[in-house]
Amino acid sequence: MAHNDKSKQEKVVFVGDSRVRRGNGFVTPPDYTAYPGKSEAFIPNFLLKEWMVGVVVLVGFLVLTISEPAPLGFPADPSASVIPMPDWYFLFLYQYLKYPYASGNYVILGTIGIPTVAFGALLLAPFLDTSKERRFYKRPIASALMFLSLASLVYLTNFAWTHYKHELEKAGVEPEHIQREEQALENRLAGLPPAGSEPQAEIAIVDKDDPAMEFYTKATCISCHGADLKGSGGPSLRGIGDKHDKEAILAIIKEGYNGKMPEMYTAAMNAGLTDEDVDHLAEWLAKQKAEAVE
Amino acid sequence: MFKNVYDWIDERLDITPIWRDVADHEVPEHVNPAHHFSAFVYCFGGLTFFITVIQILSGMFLTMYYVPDIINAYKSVEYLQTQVAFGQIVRGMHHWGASLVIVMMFLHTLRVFFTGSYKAPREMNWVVGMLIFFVMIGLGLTGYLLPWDNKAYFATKVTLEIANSIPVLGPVMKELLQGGTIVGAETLTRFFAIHVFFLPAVLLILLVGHFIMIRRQGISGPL
Amino acid sequence: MKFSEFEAETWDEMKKFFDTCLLPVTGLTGSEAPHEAAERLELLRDVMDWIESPFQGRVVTYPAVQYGGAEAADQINRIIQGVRQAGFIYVIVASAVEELNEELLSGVNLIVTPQRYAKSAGQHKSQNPAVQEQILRLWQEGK
Amino acid sequence: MSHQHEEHESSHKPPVRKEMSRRQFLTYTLGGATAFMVAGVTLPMVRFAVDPILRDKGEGAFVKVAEVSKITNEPQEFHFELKQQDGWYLSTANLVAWIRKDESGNIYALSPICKHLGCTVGWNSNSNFPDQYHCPCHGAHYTKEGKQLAVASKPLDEYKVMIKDDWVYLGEIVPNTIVS
Repeated sequence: MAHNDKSKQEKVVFVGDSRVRRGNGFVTPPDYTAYPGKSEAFIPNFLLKEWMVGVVVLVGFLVLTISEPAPLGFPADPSASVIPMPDWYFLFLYQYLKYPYASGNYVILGTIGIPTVAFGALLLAPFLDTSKERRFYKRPIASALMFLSLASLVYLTNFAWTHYKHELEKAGVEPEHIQREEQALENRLAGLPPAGSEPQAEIAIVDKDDPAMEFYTKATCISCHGADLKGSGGPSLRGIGDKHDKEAILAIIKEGYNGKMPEMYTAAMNAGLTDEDVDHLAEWLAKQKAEAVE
Repeated sequence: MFKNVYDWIDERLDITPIWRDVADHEVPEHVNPAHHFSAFVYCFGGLTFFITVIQILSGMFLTMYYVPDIINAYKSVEYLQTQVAFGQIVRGMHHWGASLVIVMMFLHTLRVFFTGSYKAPREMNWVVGMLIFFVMIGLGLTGYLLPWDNKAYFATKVTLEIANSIPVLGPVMKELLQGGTIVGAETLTRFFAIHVFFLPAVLLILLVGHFIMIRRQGISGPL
Repeated sequence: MKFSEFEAETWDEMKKFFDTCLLPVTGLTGSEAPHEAAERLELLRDVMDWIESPFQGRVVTYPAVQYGGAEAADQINRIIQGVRQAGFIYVIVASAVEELNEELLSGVNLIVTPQRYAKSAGQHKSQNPAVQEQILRLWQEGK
Repeated sequence: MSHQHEEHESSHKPPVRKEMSRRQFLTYTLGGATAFMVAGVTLPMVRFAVDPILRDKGEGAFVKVAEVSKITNEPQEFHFELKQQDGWYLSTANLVAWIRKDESGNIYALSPICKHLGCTVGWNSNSNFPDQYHCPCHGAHYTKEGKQLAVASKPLDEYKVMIKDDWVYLGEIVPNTIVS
């Protein structure tokens, strides 16, 4: 860029807008001059102090995001039985609405009455507390009201949270995001791909037209484990050979499995299967392995 | 290098008064933690703004992967959190940022209240501040539903039920927020639009107003 | 191609290429349990796959006749006459009902059932050389 | 121009270590703090945004089909399952390819989907069209390289081929490049 001579350059004149009153340079808010005190230049002195606080908060914040992953439960399912809990900053309202004089036939009081008065007062505080006095200990009414609402906030939130924890234990249910994290951990230990990557590749049925397929239908296993062994009601039997061997499967047919599955041996018998058929069925199920099919 | 570029621009646009006016103001003694540490309470406003910036940035980046429909919402959140590098960090920032910004804003509100800084001539600034408070709560409420997991679904159902119990306006408001008769596909896309476009727009306008007033009127004097 | 994949305008010029109609017959009696009905349909779907995937450019699959086995034979024959009037030269019936054979279904060119061709199923799901061969011979004779 | 002149002159005097003024120190630290805050916030986000280009492609799009040794001049039919992972969508396509080694030795794979109306073509499946791909539906036939000879208007599509430690990997289907 040619270094043109500065002097010849035409001086840029900033044309003021006639309607805008020309301000007298910087806006010097009256307060500072009234309080000479030890004031400090903002840039770079005070800004540096302020940003030291910013840096500390940022480090804490990032450590928090790294150590505590954001919770994620299971996909929304309207028929799921979940104890509904709003976010923590709504708990006080949530708990407050459970009280008799805030619900039932007093619901108007509960939803409009008191909250509107409370938040309305907070919104219009400068017009309600109009004295010149600013020190809180010299403004008993305003400060008392605020302390009262702070106390009730803390009490209601705490009460709602402990009640929720109590209900969880009573129902013996674990919050979903913890369940999901445990499952993800188990999957990772068992070496399965993490959830959300490829859903489990479909394990194919090993020799599909084996006569055992008829036993499987006759003995009514099909009604819980599905026509394609993918499970309907009962768990999927695809790749069951990886989990249980023949004897274990025979035992399961004879005695049932951890309380959920009843014993199916008698059902098989009166469906006309012989003991040898059931044995063959168990053997065929034991062959259902994930990598066996090539 | 920067000096010359700055001078070159300044000659043409006279930008110095603009940022001088914003940044070059004396910091009085009673708000300076260096003089008496109790003045640290004056930091909460700045921190709230800092975290709001983080929320807006992390929110924007999340929308690169998030899909606001009921089939894909959960899968997209699970995908971005488990498959994409730093996904867990960015979603964590947005999640924890949400709670932190409400805490900081609450502390800021308390500081202004107990130092009586809402007294004349700063009444308007307090009212704008409270409106910002409600907008932030609204952002929290709508944002909570977006991952579309069970906790979010049922919490929103409860909140809309509460809104429904308001005598005259209730059912109308509930139907409007739900975008229909049930909490479903319409609710999610509607909450997404409110959370990503409407409320942030209102928030930014209010924040600009809040900052202009604080610049114009300066910090309230010592107690 | 499925019947639903054709528009009115495109059908006129495609007509001369698609001269074979596949009519699935599920043969449900209604007394099946839900999963059994599902299983029957799945069985029939595999059979239809043998025909549909290799001959996608010449076979049109029509909506299935769900209920009625051997006793519905004359009704199925009327359907087959109807299909011929629609302009199809060859009609193949994919049926999950073993009893439906050539005597009962007079107007049909080929009947494909799981039992008849199960043995020759290729090791890949959509492949059955015997069925393909039958259809090729059917088309060659017809030419 | 005057600028260089001064520098030249001062180099004679012994270099005096300039003390850093308080203001300079504050500005530098302020710059450092700002840089940390900006980086601390935006770096994870930027990495999060550019992840698609840094993600290890791996040969997700390719799938191992057959050993190179098994490929002959005569086209052979190979069945394989191509898994495409698109975000959180997983699609598994059961595909068929006719793989062949041409005279100059490079390997190519054709897709058997007839370009006319989509029937599956067979190699050498019709006596009066020896050593050609023949479509059973309407008699379209193609040369060994997939060049269309009748009925069809375009040559047979081709699979992307990748040879890695003497295994043939097939990728997505692309229009024919051998014949043009």
